[in-house]
Amino acid sequence: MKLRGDNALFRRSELLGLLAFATLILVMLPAALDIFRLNLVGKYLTYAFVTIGLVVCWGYAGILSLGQGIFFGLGGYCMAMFLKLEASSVENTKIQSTPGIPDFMDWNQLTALPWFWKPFENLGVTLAAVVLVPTLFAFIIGAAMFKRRVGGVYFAIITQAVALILTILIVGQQGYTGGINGITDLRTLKGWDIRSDGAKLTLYYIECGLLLAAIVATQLVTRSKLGRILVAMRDKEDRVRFSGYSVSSFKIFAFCFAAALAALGGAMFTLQVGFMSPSFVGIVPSIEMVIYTAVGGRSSILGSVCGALLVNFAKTRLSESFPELWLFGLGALFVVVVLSFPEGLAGVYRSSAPRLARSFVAKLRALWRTPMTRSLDHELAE
Amino acid sequence: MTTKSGDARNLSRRQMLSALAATPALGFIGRPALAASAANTTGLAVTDSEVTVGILHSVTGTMAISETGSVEAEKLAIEQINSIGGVLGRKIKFVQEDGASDWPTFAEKAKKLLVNDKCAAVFGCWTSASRKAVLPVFEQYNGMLYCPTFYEGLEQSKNVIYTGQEATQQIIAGLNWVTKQKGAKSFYLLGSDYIWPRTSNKIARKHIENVLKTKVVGEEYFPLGHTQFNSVINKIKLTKPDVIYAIIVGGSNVAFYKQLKAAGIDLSKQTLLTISVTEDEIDGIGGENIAGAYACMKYFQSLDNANNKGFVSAFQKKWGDKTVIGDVTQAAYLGPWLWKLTVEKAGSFDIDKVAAASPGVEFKGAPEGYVRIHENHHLWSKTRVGRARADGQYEVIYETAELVQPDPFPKGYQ
Amino acid sequence: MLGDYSLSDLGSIFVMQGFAGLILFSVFLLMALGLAIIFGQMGVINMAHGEFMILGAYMTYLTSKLFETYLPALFPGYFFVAMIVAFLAAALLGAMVEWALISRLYKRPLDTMLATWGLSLILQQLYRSIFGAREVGVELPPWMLGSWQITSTIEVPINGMFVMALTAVITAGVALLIYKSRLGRQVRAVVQNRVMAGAVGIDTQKVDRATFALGCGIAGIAGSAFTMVGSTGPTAGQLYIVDSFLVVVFGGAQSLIGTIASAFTISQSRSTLEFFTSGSMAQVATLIGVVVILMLRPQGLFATKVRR
Amino acid sequence: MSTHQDFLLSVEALSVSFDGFKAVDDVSLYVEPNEIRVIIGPNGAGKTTVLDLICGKTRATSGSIRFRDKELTRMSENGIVEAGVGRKFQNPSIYDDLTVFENLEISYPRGRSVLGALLFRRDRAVRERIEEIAETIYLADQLAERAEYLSHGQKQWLEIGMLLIQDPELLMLDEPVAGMSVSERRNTAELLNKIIVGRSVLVIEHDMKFVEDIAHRVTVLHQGKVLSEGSMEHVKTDPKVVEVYLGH
Repeated sequence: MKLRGDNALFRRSELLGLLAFATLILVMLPAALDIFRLNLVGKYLTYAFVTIGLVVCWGYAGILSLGQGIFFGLGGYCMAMFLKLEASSVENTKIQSTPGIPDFMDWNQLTALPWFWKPFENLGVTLAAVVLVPTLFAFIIGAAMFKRRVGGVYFAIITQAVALILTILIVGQQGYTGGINGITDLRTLKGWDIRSDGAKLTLYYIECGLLLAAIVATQLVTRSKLGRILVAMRDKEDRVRFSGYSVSSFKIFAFCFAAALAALGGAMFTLQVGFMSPSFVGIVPSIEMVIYTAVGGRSSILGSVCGALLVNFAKTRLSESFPELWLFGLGALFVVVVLSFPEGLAGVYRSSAPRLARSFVAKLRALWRTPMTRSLDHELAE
Repeated sequence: MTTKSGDARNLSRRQMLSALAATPALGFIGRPALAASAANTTGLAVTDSEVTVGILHSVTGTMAISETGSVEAEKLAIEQINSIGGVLGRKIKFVQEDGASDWPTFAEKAKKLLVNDKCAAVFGCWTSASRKAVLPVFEQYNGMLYCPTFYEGLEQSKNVIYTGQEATQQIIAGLNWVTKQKGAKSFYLLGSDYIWPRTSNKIARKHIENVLKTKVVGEEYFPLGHTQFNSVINKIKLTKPDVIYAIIVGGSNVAFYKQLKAAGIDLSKQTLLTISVTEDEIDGIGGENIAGAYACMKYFQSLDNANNKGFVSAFQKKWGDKTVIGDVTQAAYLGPWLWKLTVEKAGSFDIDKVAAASPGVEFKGAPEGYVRIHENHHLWSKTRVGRARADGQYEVIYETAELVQPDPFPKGYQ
Repeated sequence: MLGDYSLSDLGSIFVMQGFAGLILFSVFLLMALGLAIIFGQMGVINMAHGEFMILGAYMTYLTSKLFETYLPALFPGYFFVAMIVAFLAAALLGAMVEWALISRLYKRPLDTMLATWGLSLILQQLYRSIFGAREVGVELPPWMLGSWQITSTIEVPINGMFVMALTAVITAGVALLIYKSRLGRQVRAVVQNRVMAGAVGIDTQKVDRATFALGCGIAGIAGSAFTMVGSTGPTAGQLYIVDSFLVVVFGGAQSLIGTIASAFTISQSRSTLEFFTSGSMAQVATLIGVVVILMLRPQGLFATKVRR
Repeated sequence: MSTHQDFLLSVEALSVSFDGFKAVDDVSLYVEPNEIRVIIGPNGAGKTTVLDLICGKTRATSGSIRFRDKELTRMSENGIVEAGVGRKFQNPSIYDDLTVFENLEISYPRGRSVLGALLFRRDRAVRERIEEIAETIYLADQLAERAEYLSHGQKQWLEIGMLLIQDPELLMLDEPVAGMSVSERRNTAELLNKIIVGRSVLVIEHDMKFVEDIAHRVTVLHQGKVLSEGSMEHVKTDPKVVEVYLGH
């Protein structure tokens, strides 16, 4: 019976898409681009983690978060704290009045490492913190909001306010956080120079691996009954509630899941770009990440990844070619996508792909039937 | 707008040619002074007739307000240098990138300028945050950055020439002056909440308390973009400081000075000293709102000397006669000139040679007057105090007798 | 910290702080009013609200230049003309935006947010291309500058009073319009049940357009008024957007009284906290307070309790 | 009359007010196991609010709702469902974006926790149960169809099916035949007659013919208060009822 096929993790078209995407990022891009451009792609892909999370949280569960930058930033900061401590060895910071602490602390007259920096001397703890700290934070926000049934626009605006609060705090507490400059000049990971071209390439592949794993994990979630409950909740929250589900728990899960992915992206960002700054925590990047998702298709995992890639690619190209006018193009892109393609690129693909495929197959078939005569005719005609 | 560097094939052919001509060409002065292979041994975008540099500022986003002037100044300087024959006989060609007021974008574009475009020098950055973001890039890929903004100090790099003043140059002279001239005994420190105002105020406080032996009666910070200052103005009224010391930046300035004026604080009676309001900012604030305030920096548009007159008229001819020129704009103008002088002193575009040749390079034609690059890659410069007039210009009322030594890691102020 | 001051000092500071709070209240209310109409009444999330305000500010700038050049004698009064120009320009742009964008998105309210964000990028770049990246200085007529000396220590800024008066007038106007006028009734009818309103003969399209244009127009006036206290640059609008939304949401989106009360609460607490702590901490503390209260009362301060 | 312990549901002195308006005012109601109780009353009488209060959608201002030995007024909505109370809404409340199969699956009483939902497998037992229910609600052929494309009547049936799969002890139906065509109504009545076996049912309905067909007892609400209660015959002849309701 045809319903049985629904238990498979990927539909055939999705599997093909994923394979094509994997080939693109693992084979084609590394072959075609120099390390500088590849590193840029690596940077774009860090946003893809966020957009995948948004697909679950927004596309499936209908929770619009305008604060994903919070989690991206927290994940990135956790990673950056570890790297900064490693870069601030007593040897490297001899000229400071207190050697062995990060330079910005020294400038702000701190003489000892603050307690919350201490755990980040350990890589294992750091890696755990990268995911756990943002997820825990998301849990607290989510539990507070969803238990009280805050939703829709209200939730979106509250997440914005939280992003703003966090930005002001990070900027204001510069002795502890590096302030508006962020945490810069990160060099090595356990002695491994992350700035070298070789390291960039390795990091790129690690990121691709993580991203593909994230895509599969997200597919597992969305293809499970949980994914269907999220969709059901988006449509008829009360019906789900009165079917015996704790709606708030499911919302908290979706929000935390998205936060964890965003945090992973943030950590990869820090590793690839070599610093982290409060400009990722704020409102503007958070909204932009939502827009990447919208452009790619809010209910398509792969679509959203492509959205992140394409918008950022467009941003880079437009700003390189038209440094003073590129915002027109970007703004227009958002407006047009929202107006004309509510399901984003994935929607366009879904509606036109079958037709294209059919005509392609038809052509192939026609070609197959009369291969010789056709090509002969062709040659004769010439 | 993007330009391509000479491609590899051309280069190798040119290398062959220049190898043939190498020996006789060495002593020859004229065009081209040096073959590309001799003047550039590290693969920079230098041909026999052209050298490519980068301009990296924000032309979009919140910082575009401030950085526009720097872009204009750098373009003017490049144009002028080209009109007198370029650098080592080569015309300067520039690639402009937009930092978009976003620090990671700065890092990305810096990398692009160095790795892709192989720029021989980059003129750019404004905020400390953007400079901190690009600094590792310049150090890793061995580029040369000329950064125009007055800043908090605590930094020094082989790969950066700081054409703006570091904090002590700007702060100490001004505080000394206001103490001596106005008999100031108490100060109220204000700032936008980020690293430059905080560090500058830290230096100011140390100087006020430890050297001048007077006191600080208040210190306040506001988020960037803050527009409501009535509460702090009331606090100022309450504490009645002799001097309001303000390091507020960007759009907040406009709100601050308008509200100050509206609250009845008359700047002709109340001394206010700022290190963050240039003529550029006054344009937005409105001269009538800030008239009477004192600013302490190294350059004012109204400086009365021949260099400056020529600079101002050239600038206004190119960018419109209403355009004003602030301290940072002038410092940005120094960048290409200092680079040209350094390259010619080194006889090479090589970054290492340029970096090594930088200390001691003098620029006598600077609008601000004579400047010289210090060992620490900052500039020796004079510090001046100006008084804002209602027409948006400063009247220069004091300047240090000697050049002030740059001291990015000041002992006793950290 | 108050121990160092004399009693009379404290008294006058108390009064002046009160005024500072009131001015901030007017500023918040003025910037939230347009949004209260657009978001509260129509449910449209207009992220370009700040850019509409800046349009008003630029119009004021242009008007001032025009008067300066052609009608210097009338310069003292130009501000009133400027506000009308600002209102018309913003309302016109609003109507155009409603026609081109918003009208296609009534079924997807959250998407209005994304589209208007794109719009805000475009408008920012437009301002930058037309007026330059630098801030423009709007010159005020002399009578608006300075302050009104009540006692030797108590002074009240005149432009602050002006903003307060303006806010009062516009708030009253909006209240009349929403609760007493035909348009107001129609707007409420359309918001509550679009199909039904259409069925009983309300031209919903016209009502939508008029409402949106009105909200934008008020944003324009707010922007015009803000040239007195703030800066006018291409990106200045972004400064206002979060505060505006918080005021409207905190008050309970549909209630005008709520918006007023919430602007009052937020401004007073911010202004008081600013006096006792620093600007940054005051903003953080106020935001946290708003978030916590919204958590406890998700519908805002003044939402009516109904069977959900 | 039976003792207190025998009631499946005892609503006592239940009140709720919205901004001072008493929508439900001191209502008491006792439902026995296997009883079919119909609540009637004019618009605004508080019928739907009573159901809302029982299933936890609205919180009572005062009073108690006991379901077997549990006090529902203090329980979460999903806790109430798990205790065995099912609720159908007035407008068909189904998930448009999911297929009929998936709609039913979500109501299948297993894997209701986050982890449970994540690990839920669509095994044989689940599939068979869903197919069985689909058969009952006349939707066996539409299992793979998106619920959005069903007719109004089919949507009502689907929602009934979603309740059925939960197998609740107390089933609450809000106007199950409203807006149906004559033939749909006949089918629905038949369906209801099938599913009400072996459980207690609380129905709100306006259609008097339908009420007479199924009701064991009838409660008449008026202005938030119980006006009359008893068999259909009793209620029909109660002069108070005739005056406010049937008389019109």
